[in-house]
Amino acid sequence: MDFAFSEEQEQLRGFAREFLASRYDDVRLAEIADSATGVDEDVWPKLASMGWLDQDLTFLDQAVLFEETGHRPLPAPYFSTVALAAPALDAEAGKRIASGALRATLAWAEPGRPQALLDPVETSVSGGRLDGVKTLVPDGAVADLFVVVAADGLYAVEAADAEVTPRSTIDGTRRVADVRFSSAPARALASGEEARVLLGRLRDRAYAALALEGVGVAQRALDLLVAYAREREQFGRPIGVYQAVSHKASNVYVRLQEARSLAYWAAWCVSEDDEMARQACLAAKALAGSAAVFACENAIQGHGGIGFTWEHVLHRYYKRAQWLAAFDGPERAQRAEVAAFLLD
Amino acid sequence: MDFAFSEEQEQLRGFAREFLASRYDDVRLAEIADSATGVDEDVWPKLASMGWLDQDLTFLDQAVLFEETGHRPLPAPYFSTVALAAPALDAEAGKRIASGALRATLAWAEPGRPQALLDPVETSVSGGRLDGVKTLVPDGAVADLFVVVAADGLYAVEAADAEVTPRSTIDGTRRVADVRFSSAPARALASGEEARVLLGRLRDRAYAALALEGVGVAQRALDLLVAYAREREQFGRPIGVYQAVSHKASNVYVRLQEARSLAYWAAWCVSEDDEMARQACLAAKALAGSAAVFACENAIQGHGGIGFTWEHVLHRYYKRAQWLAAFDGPERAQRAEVAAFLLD
Amino acid sequence: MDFHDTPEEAAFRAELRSWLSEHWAGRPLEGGRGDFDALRRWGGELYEAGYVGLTWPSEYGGRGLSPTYQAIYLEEMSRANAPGHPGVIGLNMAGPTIIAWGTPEQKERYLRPLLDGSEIWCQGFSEPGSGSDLASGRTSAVLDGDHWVVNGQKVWSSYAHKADFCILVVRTDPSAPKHAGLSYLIVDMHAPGVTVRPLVQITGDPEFNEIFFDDVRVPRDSILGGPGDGWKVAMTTLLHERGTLGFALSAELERMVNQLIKLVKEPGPDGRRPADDPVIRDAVAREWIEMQSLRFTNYRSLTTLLETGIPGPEGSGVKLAWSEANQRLTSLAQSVFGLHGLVSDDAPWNGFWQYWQLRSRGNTIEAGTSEILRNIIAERVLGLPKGR
Amino acid sequence: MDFHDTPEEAAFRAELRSWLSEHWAGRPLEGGRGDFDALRRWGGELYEAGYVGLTWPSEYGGRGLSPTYQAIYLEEMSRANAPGHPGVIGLNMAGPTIIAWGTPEQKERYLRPLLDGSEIWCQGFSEPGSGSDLASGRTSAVLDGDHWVVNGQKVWSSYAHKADFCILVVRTDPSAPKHAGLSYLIVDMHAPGVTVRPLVQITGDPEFNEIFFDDVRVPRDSILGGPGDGWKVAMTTLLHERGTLGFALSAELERMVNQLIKLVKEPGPDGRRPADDPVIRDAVAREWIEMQSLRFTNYRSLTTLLETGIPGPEGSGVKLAWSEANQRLTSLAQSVFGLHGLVSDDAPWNGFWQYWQLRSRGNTIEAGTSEILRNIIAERVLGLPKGR
Repeated sequence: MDFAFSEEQEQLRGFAREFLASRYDDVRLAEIADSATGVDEDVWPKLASMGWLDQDLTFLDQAVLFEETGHRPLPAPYFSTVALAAPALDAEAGKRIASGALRATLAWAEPGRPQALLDPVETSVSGGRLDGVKTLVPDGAVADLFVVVAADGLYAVEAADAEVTPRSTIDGTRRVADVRFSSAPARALASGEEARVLLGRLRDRAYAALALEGVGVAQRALDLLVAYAREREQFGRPIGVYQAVSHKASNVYVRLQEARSLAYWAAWCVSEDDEMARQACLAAKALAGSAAVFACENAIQGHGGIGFTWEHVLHRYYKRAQWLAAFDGPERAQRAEVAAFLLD
Repeated sequence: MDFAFSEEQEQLRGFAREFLASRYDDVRLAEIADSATGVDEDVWPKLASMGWLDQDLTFLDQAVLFEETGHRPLPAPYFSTVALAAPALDAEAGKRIASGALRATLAWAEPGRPQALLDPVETSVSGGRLDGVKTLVPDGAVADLFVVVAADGLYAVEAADAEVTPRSTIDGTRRVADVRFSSAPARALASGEEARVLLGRLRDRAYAALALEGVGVAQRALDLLVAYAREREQFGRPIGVYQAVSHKASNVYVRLQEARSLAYWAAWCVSEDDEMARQACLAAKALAGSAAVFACENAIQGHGGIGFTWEHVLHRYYKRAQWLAAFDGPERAQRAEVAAFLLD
Repeated sequence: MDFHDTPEEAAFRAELRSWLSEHWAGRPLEGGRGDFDALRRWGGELYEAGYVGLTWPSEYGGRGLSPTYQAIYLEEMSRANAPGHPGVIGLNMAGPTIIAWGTPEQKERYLRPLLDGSEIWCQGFSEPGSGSDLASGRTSAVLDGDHWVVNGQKVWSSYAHKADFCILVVRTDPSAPKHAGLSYLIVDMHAPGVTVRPLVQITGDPEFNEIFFDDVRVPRDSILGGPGDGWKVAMTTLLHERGTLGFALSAELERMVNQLIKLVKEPGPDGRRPADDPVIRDAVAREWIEMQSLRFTNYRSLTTLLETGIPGPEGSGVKLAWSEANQRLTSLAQSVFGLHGLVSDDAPWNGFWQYWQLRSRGNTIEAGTSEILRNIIAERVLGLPKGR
Repeated sequence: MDFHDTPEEAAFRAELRSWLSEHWAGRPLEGGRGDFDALRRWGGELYEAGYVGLTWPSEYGGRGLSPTYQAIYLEEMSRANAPGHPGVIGLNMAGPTIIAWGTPEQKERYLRPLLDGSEIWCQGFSEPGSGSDLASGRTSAVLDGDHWVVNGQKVWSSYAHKADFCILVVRTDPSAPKHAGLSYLIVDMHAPGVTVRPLVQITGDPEFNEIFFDDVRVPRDSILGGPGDGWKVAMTTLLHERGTLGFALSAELERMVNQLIKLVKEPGPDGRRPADDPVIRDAVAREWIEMQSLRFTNYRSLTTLLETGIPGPEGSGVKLAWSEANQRLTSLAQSVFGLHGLVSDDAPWNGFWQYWQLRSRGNTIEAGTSEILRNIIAERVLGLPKGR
């Protein structure tokens, strides 16, 4: 039983935290979130050169990066490429990703149909050509390649062969796109049962990654709350002396630690392909999503009016927290699946 | 729009409060709750002589008494006789009730079947003889007469013609009984659609009465919490100065007021046979049940260890609160019915 | 106890309902980012029809009706999904304070244009350093001949960018104890030295503002009460703000519950009908019950007001409970379609709910934070010892 | 990061599991009202089998294993639904304090009988007037020749009615500042002048006690640390109480979650299967997730303990979160069958859940109220300023 990251992983964490903090202070982050694309176009080659996109990173190495890119959001399709798309791609594509030449994402949801990753889809392929309409594709407007879920398997389609309509979400640094494929040349990645298993693994991985991001988000919100409660005075004393404030911070701390424990468990299960991976990832996604939302809401409340302004960075985290919590269905959807494991 | 009780009703309230407080201080109440029957045998004639059992009391008059018998529990089958049974009985029986000669209750639930008041039952009547097994009959061991729900209507059966097995509940002053009827002589009270409507009205009335009791319970719990928070000192100051305590009291106050508002609305709807009666009673029962539980739990917590002792009166209220909340199914059962009104 | 409308109340309700169906029905739903000029015209229409200042004395342009009529007005407006008069600060804060403290000249000058929407008011109470601690404000006014010279900064002032006048709490005697050194001025927002800077909220809307006062000269008689009365006058304002708030809030919650019901009964962007999910049904029922409980709590408070002239204490929790209910409700609505609910341009299920979900986070901060309101209930209603 | 047992840990786990299946399986479930003598014998069996004092140094009768083994022990005990050793105060509070502060003679005298269950301990920390404010205790001890003469009253002492010894915090120097005047004695519960009065809880169980000390003579050397060290020694005790608590709590919660799952999967007294209700399914899943989160939080805290010798701060919230989870869970279980759930003699669904639902209300009070624990996290973990 060892619940610690390795020394190398902790070094990676320290480096990532420093890199992200220096590159994206709160002002810069706001600028990017409010920009036309919501993406820092220049950072991708740097990620490649730092090795963040390497194929030989384990999921636990990546876990450190997911947590840190929640603590200080990285405005780039890192989650989409690394968590959603890469595991479905071949080694050749992996090399292109590692070199910074390829950004990819996953297209699964379809308009007017249940949106969850494991729900059936209509998109079909015939004669190597793919037809279908996808929605809610994360980072869809900046991806070079789509991993597309079709009725009979997974396919790779070049972005150049698709019609992409960017859609903004409340989180400016994590937008989505509608994508239309009309007889798009498609390369088969997996089919039948293999595709089903792969998709399940993709989802587990995505859930774990989002849970880790959520932990980073909640940690930053707590950091901001605690700092403010120490310095802001009301009625002649720092507001942190009032239990109405300090107990909020304690509650956030407890939820954050719970979320972190589940997120690390989920990450380990994914990396080990453990038999509890599915339940761990469902649990982590459900709890970390709500913990991140809870942390941000308490931090906003603790800040009073100033925490409710566009100028303050808190709402950026709050919106990211909502994004994480909403992905692939809200908390109660994950709980319904957990219940099926326990009760059926 | 007038949301006040009449002057006469407020006088009745004042009188009831005084009567109950002087007759049942916390020590006496505990003695009765822990006694063999959980009932004060001597009080029933007094209730009759005070006019509490009169047929001409309106439901709003009774509402005052239900609230006060929650604030200071009355260990007698008042709720069973007045709310559950009397409305199904004829004027003759009403006279006997008013004179103190008749205590009655309602027998509906059956073992191994859904327990709610409007669920179908198996008990049947043939040739004026009733056969069936009932459970969860409130005050069943001290009633002289049962109003029995059978498959084709409502019947009156004398207790002498039934086999009654007392069962204790966690609330010592509100016990239940199992009742077996074997060819018991039964007098028809209502049948078919008339019985269905009557049963619905009985349930509405019972819900409103329990909601009112819940309001009384919550009020007493709050009273105890506030008094304790004023006098008990920790770290050199009364604990009421700490927001961890004072905000608990505020939260209880808010929930209590919400519950009281719904309980009064429900009472008025019952008394007016208003078209919103069903929804109002469902809402009041759901909210007041949980508000009473919430108030007691917060009061226990605010008292610390002493609130967790058998000696302190709080647990009597807590157990009553649980009884009210559990009657005819928990809060979520009432919400499910409300949802059907709103969404179907 | 009688919840039926009296014949007069019923007539008023019917009249208003029919007026609304004629004048309002069919207009598009406002997502909270309405066109202010349109709102102002709408306020004028309401005034012309006799629906503004219902409870004000007729000598000041009101109709002298009991607060019950105001409650009926708010309920019917909400059920018709109609927006309110935009002069809320004037109607709920400045107006009642002027009626209570103003000179005959001030009443003559200010009340009528406030009712018909031709003059808009804002308030200047909070300061960047003061937050919930109103009496610690530092914006100063110094007498210079016939004028007060005002310097300082206020925040969280809604409508300031549209306002013609501001009710402003200033420190006029720095040597007096905290509360005693305050006065209460009426300031012309068009005067030289007044600068308004919008404060953009997390919704993206510049709903509130900062106001900067830089040597602003205010006529000496533009004061409510006397110098040093500022705290007392401000308490009148806040009492009225909170006093009339309850019905507006439960009416607003009723509107939101109705929107929620509409939302969950229709198939959404993922083809599902949320009302088929028992967990969502349970949550919707909870909010409907909560809304009714607040509505009837307002009625109870109103009954006490009608009987005694003072609103019942039970109303003091309404804002607290409403704010949390509105937060739960809007979060529920936003969550029913998962990520679809966060796509910004995916109307109708998004623009409306995204805006109100984010906006709701301000509900527990504005007009008395929930922490302060819990203190107030504990100390003033329950009589617990003061924590500070 | 590696959650697999090491081969040694796996062997220990397998051995314990097989031992339990042989020695425990098949006995009836304890409803919390067990037969104490049976429990005591069970404690002796556990000791003989080598499962008591796993982490204690071998020189004191322990096995000198890492805390991981204690965690495995607690998990397996819980999964087998087996009750723990009854000497919990001795094992978790008195023992570690004696190891840290005791003289060689004290260690020799007290530790072994504490492990094998032959001597039971209780603690005397709280007093009627002191509650969460431990340092305000007034029970006194005055030196009289070779004895301390103890007078006063303690409350909330579990096992006092069964105990042979008491770890007792007393005031030995009334003139010293609050914390500095305390000392820490070992008191023979069979000594003249010691009276134990059971305090019946809301469950009906006399689980805790009051202890009265009336001129009780305690040998002068029955002290841990020196006179005036009482506060420091007591902090050691509480550190150990809380340090080892986490795994016991999450293991207990796992047991309760498993009972809950069992409950809802079977048809109840009303013929329904609660697991068919999606609202109940949602709630059950929530508690399972909560339980796992606490379990793994303990593992994280343990990892830090193994690496640094000090438990990680993340463990400080476990008791807080556990207590509330246990309250939610037991209330849910009790509510699934409505009024059936409140009938006292309607086993199996009632006795167990009624007891534990009521018992759970003490969880947020005992061993540090939730209010105090939130203060501690705010001040010691988050570094917020002290509120008092």
